[in-house]
Amino acid sequence: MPEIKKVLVANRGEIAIRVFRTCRKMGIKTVAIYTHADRKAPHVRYADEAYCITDSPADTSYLKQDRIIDIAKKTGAAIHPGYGFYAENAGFRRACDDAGVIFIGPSAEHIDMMGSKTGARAVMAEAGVPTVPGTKNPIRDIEEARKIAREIGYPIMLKAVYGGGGKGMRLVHKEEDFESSFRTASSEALNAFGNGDVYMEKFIIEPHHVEVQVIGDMHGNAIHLFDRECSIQRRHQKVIEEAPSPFISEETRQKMCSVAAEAVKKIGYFSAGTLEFIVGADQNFYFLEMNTRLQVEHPVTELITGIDIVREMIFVAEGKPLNYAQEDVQRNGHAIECRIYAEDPANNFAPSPGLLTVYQTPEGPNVRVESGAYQGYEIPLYYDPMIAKVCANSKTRQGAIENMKRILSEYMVAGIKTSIPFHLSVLKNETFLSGVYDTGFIDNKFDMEEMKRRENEDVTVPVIAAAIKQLLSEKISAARAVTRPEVGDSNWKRFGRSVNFAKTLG
Amino acid sequence: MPEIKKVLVANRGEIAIRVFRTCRKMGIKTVAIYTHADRKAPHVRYADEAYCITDSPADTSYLKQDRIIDIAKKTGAAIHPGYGFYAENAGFRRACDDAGVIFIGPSAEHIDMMGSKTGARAVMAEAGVPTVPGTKNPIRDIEEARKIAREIGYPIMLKAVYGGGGKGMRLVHKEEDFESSFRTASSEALNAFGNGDVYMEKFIIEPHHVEVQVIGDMHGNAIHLFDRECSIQRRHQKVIEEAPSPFISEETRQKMCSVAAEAVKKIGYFSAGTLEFIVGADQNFYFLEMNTRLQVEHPVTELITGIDIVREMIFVAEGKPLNYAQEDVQRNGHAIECRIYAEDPANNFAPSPGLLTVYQTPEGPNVRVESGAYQGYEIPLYYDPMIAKVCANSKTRQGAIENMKRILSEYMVAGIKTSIPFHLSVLKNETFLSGVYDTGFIDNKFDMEEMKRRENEDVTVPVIAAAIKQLLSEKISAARAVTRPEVGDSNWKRFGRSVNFAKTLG
Amino acid sequence: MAVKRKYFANVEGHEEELVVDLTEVSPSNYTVVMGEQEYKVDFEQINETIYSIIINGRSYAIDMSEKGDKFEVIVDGDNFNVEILDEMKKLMRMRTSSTVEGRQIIEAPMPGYIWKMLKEPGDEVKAGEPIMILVAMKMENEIKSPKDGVVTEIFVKASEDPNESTVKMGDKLAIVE
Amino acid sequence: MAVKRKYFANVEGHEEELVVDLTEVSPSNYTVVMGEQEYKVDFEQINETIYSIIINGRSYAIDMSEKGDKFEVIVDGDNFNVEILDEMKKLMRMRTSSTVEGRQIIEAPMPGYIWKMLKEPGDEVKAGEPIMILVAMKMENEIKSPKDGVVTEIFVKASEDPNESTVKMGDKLAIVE
Repeated sequence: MPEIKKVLVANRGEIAIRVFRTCRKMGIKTVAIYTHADRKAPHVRYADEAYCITDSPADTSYLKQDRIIDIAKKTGAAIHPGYGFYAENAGFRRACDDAGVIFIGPSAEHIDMMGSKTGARAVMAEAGVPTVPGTKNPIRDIEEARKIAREIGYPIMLKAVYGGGGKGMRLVHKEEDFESSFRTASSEALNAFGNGDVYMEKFIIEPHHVEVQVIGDMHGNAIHLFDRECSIQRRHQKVIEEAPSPFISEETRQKMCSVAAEAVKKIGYFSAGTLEFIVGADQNFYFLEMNTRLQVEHPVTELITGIDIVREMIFVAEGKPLNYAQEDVQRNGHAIECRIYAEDPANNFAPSPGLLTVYQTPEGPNVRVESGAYQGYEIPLYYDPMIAKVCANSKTRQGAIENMKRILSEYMVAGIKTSIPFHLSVLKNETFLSGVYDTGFIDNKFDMEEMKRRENEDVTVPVIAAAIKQLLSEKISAARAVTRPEVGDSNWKRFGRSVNFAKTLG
Repeated sequence: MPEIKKVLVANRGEIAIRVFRTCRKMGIKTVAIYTHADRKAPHVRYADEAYCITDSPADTSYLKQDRIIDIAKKTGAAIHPGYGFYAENAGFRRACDDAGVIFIGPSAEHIDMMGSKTGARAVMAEAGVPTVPGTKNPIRDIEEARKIAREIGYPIMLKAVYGGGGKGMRLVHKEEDFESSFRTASSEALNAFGNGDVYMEKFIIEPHHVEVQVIGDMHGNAIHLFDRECSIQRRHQKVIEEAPSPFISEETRQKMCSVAAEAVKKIGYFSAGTLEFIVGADQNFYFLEMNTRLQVEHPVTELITGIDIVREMIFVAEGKPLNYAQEDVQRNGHAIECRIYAEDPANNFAPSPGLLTVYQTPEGPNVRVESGAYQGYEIPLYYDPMIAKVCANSKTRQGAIENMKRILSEYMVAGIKTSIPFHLSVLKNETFLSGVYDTGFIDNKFDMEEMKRRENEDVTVPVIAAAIKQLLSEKISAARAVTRPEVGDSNWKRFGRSVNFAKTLG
Repeated sequence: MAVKRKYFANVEGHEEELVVDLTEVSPSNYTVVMGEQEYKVDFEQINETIYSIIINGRSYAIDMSEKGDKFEVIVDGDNFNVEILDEMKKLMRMRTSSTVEGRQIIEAPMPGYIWKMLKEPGDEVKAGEPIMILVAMKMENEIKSPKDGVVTEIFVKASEDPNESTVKMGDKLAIVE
Repeated sequence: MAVKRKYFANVEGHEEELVVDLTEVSPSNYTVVMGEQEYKVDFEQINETIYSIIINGRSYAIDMSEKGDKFEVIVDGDNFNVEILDEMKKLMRMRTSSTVEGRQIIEAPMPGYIWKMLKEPGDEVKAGEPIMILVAMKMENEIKSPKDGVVTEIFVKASEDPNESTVKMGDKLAIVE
């Protein structure tokens, strides 16, 4: 593989800039792509070269495979896909290969392999990674099924093979309920879907979403970079992540991380990837799926290991061996990431695009900000509402939380609403502070109303501020009126005229 | 000592904010003081309370001892002096004690003790710290002097007791030159100052300025937090610092740091302090002076040790023991600080105050920015021109330098000139990159002209940019001319009128 | 000569109307009397929407936007909607406020584009029934009728091409009567 | 209809005058011909002084300030002073440039305040001799005469109180003839 001297990021916003930062540090030239709508996005200016991939402002899509690969070919750049868009797209990867363009990511085969959840689970089970116990085959013999259920361990979930929407599902807590639950589930399924087939799966109590960062090279080396806790989710989207997980025990961590690294080595995976696990209250963990890309939340891992994952991805894509053996990877302290969205948390997280009239990112110690915005930037309507990621780190989890509070208190954004107040509420939540929270956190442990409630009900300060502002505005209008040529006109006439003017505008 | 619940910082700008940051993290309330000229400075908004200490805009001084202590008393705040102003002022410390206000810093006795350089050297010599060998007594007996010179070791420097400006000074490289050098120095001194007395001191070849951060508590504990290299100085002012020193050997570091911690313990010093050493090319080190305050460059030490020095100072002032024993202090990686001044490096570092029309601080990994400015801020004329400190860290020195280049390349400042181009030149300088540079670096190893020289002599880009801007400006004026009521007037008449208007304004 | 004003302040979610006696002592320095309390206020604008306000020594960095007589003020993360009226405006407001009840103007709650139109002028609608769909940042948002009634006017066109149907926050979308 | 302009550009420190043929293709898109070369330029203003300029695919974030026909342009840390004239202005410049030689207006090289006055109107000065002292950020800066001559006018007053003698960058300080 030739050396990579230029990198095109087939992406936008903060992740494009994040990849460019590593390139700039390494002395690698950078290429940005952009749509008409994104002409003023900061990644366009950050790169050494920039190419528009749309023909008109009406087209806001970044999915321009041929054009992107063509630009990479012409400029002599390798392609980093970021996350989303062409990340985890085996077809794009193959097209790069066909065009002789280096793709900074895993092979098409591995992307395909992990693209199907059931396929991925089969491969990982084969490679020795535990998956959620159960059987996908319909239950035919109740005695046989009862025996399997006993092996899996209660509680178990019965699910209709052709089901959906909660119909034909039954949670079974103990063996004596098994038979009756099976009968009702099966009959419900028959009535609802015309087929009574039912299968069973272990039911995970208080499930945690914990993932393991891995990276492999083309020489058969693969290591893990420890775990991340990602259980704080809203509408199945992660909003706060931390490394390491405060919930899992050292023993679980050791097992989970090494089983992940071993499996990755076994399947010959190279570049960065993430194994997502579901972990029960009992610390048992089960493989869910593998993401064959750089994750949004990779910075928390970088903060606790000191390893630049993008840099390693570039080396691996050049065919070089990893710079680290497993024993070189040390954990150091704790890191938390808050995703800052252009959303109004007090209004059911409605999108809040618009012009950033004020944008000051936090400074000081133990901060990492990856942002795709600047003062004066108009956040476009057409893309993901995440405008920045903010990370805090410290020696301890408590220190990282204290730092994050300080950091978010310095983040000044005006012109749009952001999810910052939501994050500040989570950082004060007792369940969050305890470190033992599961994916039901927002639904069960977090009070949305609490967030909207004011810290301070006293209206003195806002009233004084508004009154003075009103006085100043009156003085400005008065001064303007005096300098107008139409001073002689009566107020009523002038009022009438401005109304007419407004109408012709409308 | 009672618990500290509120802190007044008797300072301004970045250091006030830096102290407030730690307070905010610790849940301690904060009090800012400000002059009329500093009403819009960012530290005023960062604090929970703010008090003006001047009576009119004409008074720009922060030296208002009685008023400051009075505010601290009324608000129930302890005082942190920052650096400069009342830091290292024993009188101020005593006044705090008399008023019953906690001072977050060392005792008045220790401030006094270190206030005189000769006194400090005597105390430190007594405590076992090496000082520059020599004798302050005038040489009377040449034979005796020759003997002492032999003990000190050549080269030695002869200096006029009442001298200055280089007169009556002689550098002596070997013993056979001693007598003649002494005679010429003495006679020169007699002619110049009316007194021929001459003393001698060891001459340090290629001197390095290396300092050791220490901190002690009121219980007799004292530790060091390793060393900093501060040899890059301009007009005797530090501009770039790094931790640890790339020049001293591990053996020297071990000796220097432990001798410093031991001495501090011996004299019973508490709070943060710094021992400045001069280190020769031969790795021998000699105590110069002790700073009894928080230094500008303390963040590099915080970055490599993970210890918040301000937090420890607050604990110590509360009478608590240090949170760390010496063996808890681990070095981790390398950190560099660049001081960003409002100065024009291409114009002999002339001050460049003014309005910050654009101010975007760098983001991403491995950055620490402590700044006292914001977009829209007008940097006042009356204070120190340092507007920010930027730190970069990494596992290795080379990594920290690469990070710093990336970081400075993202720093966007318009409206004033800054020292950023100077820093970027130093970061490319071969002597700097080698890690072996002494206090003569800027004079001997750095080419000021090199810095002014352009990276790129091609004028295509600036000419195209300016031409398009000219076209746009012409279009705007044309549009304005069309909408004017006086379209009928001849250009000449209009020109005449605007000149008259300008005159009445003047 | 000191400038003086008497204002009436209403804060959304608070029943009581506050009377504010405001005196400009010098540029950027004010005395405010509210209820029994007197406040010394130092008021400075920092940039487009950020103000530094020091009230009896307490320092606030507040974010404030003005829309006519209404002010959105954010203090330490808390959001307040404040209306400030002088005596004249207060009188006018009392006279007119009771007449517009039956007619509801629907405004865009956020910037976006109108992706789909579900009703036409003349259609009957129930309260809560969607009239159109506004898309912002890939998310669909139903624009619902605030009351039972008839859609009398629609001010916007729907289009799948965002450029043909972009709306700003506060743009009039429709009227239900 | 495409807007076209022919400009003459002079860059400080460069002898050669450049001829720039500029065509506005569409808002923010330009074609520039200089020498034998043609450049496709995409030009966008980002904020007060930062511009994003893409020239034949190369992306630049430049800082540009305008003073009349002079532009200070910073590209990748390099500073350029560029003067852009059209044919008319170029002609006028050629006619007048030779007449102002003898009279030198001294302007403030930085903002600060005039702390001390060393000369009075009527005094003779040598080139390099200080006329007054301007203090900025605690540092004294001598304002020197650019030539041998006589101080004919002084526009500022000195004072130790900064508020009474503040000057902005570019303020006229004195004239030496």
